[in-house]
Amino acid sequence: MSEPEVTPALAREHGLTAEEYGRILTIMGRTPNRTELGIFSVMWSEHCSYKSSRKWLRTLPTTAPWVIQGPGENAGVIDIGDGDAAVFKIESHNHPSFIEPYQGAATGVGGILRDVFTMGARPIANLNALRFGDPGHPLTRHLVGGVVSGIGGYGNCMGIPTVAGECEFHASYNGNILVNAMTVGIARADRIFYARSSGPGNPIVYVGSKTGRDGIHGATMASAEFDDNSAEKRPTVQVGDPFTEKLLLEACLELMSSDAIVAIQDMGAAGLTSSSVEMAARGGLGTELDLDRVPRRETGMTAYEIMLSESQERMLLVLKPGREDFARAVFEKWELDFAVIGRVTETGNLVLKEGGRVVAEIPVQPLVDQAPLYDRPWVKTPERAALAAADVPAMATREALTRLLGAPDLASKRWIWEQYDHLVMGNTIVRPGGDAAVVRLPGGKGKKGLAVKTDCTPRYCFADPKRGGAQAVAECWRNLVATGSRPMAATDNLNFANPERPEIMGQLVGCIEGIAQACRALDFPIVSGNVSLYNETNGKGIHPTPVIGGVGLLDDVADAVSIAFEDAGEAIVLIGDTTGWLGCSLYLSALFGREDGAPPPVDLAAERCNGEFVRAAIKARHVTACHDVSNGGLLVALAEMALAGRLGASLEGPQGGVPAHGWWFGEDQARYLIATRAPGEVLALAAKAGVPARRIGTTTKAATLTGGGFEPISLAELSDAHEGWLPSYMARP
Amino acid sequence: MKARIHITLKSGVLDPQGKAIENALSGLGFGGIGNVRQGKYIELEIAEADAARARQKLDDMCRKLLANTVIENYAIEVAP
Amino acid sequence: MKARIHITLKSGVLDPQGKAIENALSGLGFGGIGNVRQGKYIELEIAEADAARARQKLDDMCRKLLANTVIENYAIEVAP
Amino acid sequence: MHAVKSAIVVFPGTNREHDAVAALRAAGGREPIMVWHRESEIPEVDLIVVPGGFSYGDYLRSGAMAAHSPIVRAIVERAKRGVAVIGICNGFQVLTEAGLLPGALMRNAGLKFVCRDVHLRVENAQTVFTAAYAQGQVIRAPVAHNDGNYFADAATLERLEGEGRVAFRYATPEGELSDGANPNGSARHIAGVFNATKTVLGLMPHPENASDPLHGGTDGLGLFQGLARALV
Ligand SMILES: Nc1ncnc2c1ncn2[C@@H]1O[C@H](COP(=O)(O)OP(=O)(O)O)[C@@H](O)[C@H]1O
Ligand SMILES: [Mg+2]
Repeated sequence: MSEPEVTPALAREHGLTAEEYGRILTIMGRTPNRTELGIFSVMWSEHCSYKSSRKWLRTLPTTAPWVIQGPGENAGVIDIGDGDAAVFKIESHNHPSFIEPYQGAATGVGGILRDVFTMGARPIANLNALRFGDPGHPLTRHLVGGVVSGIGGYGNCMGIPTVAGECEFHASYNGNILVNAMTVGIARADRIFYARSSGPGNPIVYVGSKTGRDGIHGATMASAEFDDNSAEKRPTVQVGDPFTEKLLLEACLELMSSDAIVAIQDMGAAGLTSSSVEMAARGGLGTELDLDRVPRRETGMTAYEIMLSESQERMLLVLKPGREDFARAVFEKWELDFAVIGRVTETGNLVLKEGGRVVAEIPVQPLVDQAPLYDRPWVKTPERAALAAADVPAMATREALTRLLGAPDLASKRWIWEQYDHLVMGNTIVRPGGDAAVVRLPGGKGKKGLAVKTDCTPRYCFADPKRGGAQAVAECWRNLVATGSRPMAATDNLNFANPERPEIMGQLVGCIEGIAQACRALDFPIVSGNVSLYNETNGKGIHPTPVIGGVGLLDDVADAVSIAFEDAGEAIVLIGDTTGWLGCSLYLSALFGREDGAPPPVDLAAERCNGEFVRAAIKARHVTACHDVSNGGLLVALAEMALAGRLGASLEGPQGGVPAHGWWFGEDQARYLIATRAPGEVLALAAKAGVPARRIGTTTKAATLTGGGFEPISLAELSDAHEGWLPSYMARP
Repeated sequence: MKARIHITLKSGVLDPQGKAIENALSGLGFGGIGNVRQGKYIELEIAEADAARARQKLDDMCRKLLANTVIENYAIEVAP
Repeated sequence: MKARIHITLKSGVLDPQGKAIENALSGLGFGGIGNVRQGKYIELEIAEADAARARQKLDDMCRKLLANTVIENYAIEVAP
Repeated sequence: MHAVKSAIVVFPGTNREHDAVAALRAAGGREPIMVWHRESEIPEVDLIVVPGGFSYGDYLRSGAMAAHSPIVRAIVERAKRGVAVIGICNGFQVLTEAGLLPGALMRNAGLKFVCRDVHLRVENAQTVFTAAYAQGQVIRAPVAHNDGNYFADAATLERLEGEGRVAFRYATPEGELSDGANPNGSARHIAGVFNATKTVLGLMPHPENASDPLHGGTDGLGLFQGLARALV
């Protein structure tokens, strides 16, 4: 078969710059053939090499005594005591989901699940962070419907509960939606599997689905900007097969309970290429693959296609010698393909053979280590002036609250999570709809559980990347605390526009700086993550969206609290300082269409201090319900607690001279609302700890919000606004 | 006029359903079955007397809603 | 030999998918569409030279697995 | 003391088998025996559970492929001998596809997967499955399915009603039947049905996910406790 000749032009078509191609020529000492060029291009794509972000990612705090594995493996691993480990990561599937929402989102879930179970963990919770365009944009409804059913379709079939996430709308995502999926799994701390090859001569084994011509060049597509011709890139979308993935999960975990595996890695973006190269590179070894033995579902596939295929539901394993038959029996039991396709070598080269002939040979270390690393120029986002409350129009409290609760960003996302099986496995203790979700560890042994949530406020990040980055971490951390858990570690999904524009690069740098600062201050290391750049169409970029996915630990899930008011006659206590910060608030954007002003400052010392106080109060069983105060401010949080518990509240008016709209809707950080039967004790403890706390009202049987200096508001009316928006939006043709 | 629309996965696109059906059939003892592909079949009535115009409209409907041309092909038949 | 199988809901069995398509089409401004029904379409190859025998086998496959005759009808075409 | 012996059948793609184990444990039964679909024999037990999930991915039709596996032939045999069989969610779909229970489970009327708590009215408390409940009692348990829209022709529905074979109906918390309380469009709000001898039950809701105080309710546990008591 005649292969096209490799030229600088072909290299350019593969997304390689002239400089990068020059470097390839130096490494190879000759002109590469097309297969070799393809391998370089995917390994050096933004998606696989992190060439624009690597320099900055290194500044993130990634260690702590409880961190077993930080970034660099398939997923991060933390020690959660008693020999248990939590394994988790977040990943984006933005571009494919825009092109084919159902399959794009579904395969995104499949990919992140494999990242987690490849480390020996059984997945116990899925999360999803979604960002869509303006609800009025002609594509939005179709994208929401497809993405949500795709996420559900995959996770539900796998039998992993999807328990938390977020979903927001903004015109900046009109041409570039964000679909970030996170999986959390559980393993034994001494049974973690890594993607580090060892033992020259050891067999390399392919398991899972057969290889087809799926998604060839998917990894480079994920690193390319959209233009009006992107329709032509369409066939690169893959179809997911969750049933096969379920079998793969069970088969891998079964084999992992033996001692047969040396190393294992899923075939994700860049498929067989990245999995074989990365395993070899981590072990400082070489790999020889016989492509004739790769199971395939189409005929006539070239080496290039086999190496670059992104067919889903596949894994690459290095086995201990002599354990092939044992492993084969496990995979055959689960009716999956199993093939020994090569062996680990000492040469340090990736050698591909076809028909006994070498068709590609690349030195592994330079392929990985000499991947380009860019220090892209960046400019700092100009600082905005703070907005005085007096410069923000006031609206009657009742009208403002009703409209906010029915605004797309704050409206209930029940329509979404009811399409997700959030109960399978029988361990969902705090369901979606509040702050973090809480899942108990499986096996019915202990009482331990994990709190999980993703968060980001792109509005803030756009206004002030550093503050926004810190706020995303703080809000995620706070959501974990609000259930009573101890925040342990996080994963991050950095979604940005084109990094070759200095102002976008400035957003990336700023957000990472803020994230790093907050993670340090809160002892909340980043143990895994993903970067998605070029989320830009015809020069229009998304708001910077660094999504933080957090995991917290509960020693006893029976201690967990939800946001729902439990009983009438309980005191409602506000923790944290309220200045009435309306700059960049949802009040401003949802009600007045304005996104001006500086976002609220993030005082990390106060975050930590207030959060530790709240967690201790929950642990001491003083707290019957707890909710962090974020988007929409105090009255929105309070209304959500009332709606969840079907109880009303009688409220005090604004305090400390703060104007009403600032008091009720301002977005000062580091705040929580708690309900308690022991207000005296709570307030005394807060005073002792130096934590600002004041009683702002009492829960009531009557289903209204009264007092507070505003017209009484019935919960029924609020509920209609809150629950009604998304279903009626989606029901429109 | 009556119309029939067949929507099938493009060749080369993975068809997990077809594959599963093939396995199940062989499990039931039906031998010699291969290349099973599952698609969708839609019947409808369209108030349009002119076959060419009906076909045109149906084509539009397929591209806009019924098929996802990223991964699917469609075929239209009209029967007066 | 190639075979095509159409599996459709029995008349009298409500077809919410068909209804949804009908509504969506009219929402998109396609007028005059009615009686939309959605079914399944299966293509396969069967190693059987005799058309009658192939049809017999396919009929068996439909009754045993491919269709649920409580709610569905099926139709078989074979093309040599 | 004799405790109920149960077997839980696991197909490729089954995913709620451990939820069923937990409920049977909580109900005081013996540790259930897990039976892999490839086995053609089922151990001698008092109760066979076909749990929820997506057997064979639910490709083609929910439950269709599992219904034709050899193990289901063994289940049918056992059911004919009077052994109690319960099919939950996908298990219900399997049992209808296998002909052990009448009717079919079609795509939800809303065309979406639905996972939420529902209320169920106990329509016949005179069976081994429902003995722990009172006639007309309303219990709360979640559903989680794509295809739970129960269909049977008019004659079959009449027969089921006449023979007391409707086990549960979707209802409001007060026990009223309303379309709003029916999560999937099921005919006559039917959530579960018995076979003619009332030794086989199929139901779409998940009592096993309402069997632990930490689930937010234990209304489903009664079903397993009732079985544990009735079958020893
Ligand atoms: N896409 C989604 N998938 C699952 N749950 C979601 C999704 N979007 C929102 N939720 C749930 O809705 C609730 C409110 O979400 P959000 O407004 O992001 O909370 P917060 O303001 O506390 O960050 C949370 O329980 C969240 O997990
Ligand atoms: Mg929150």
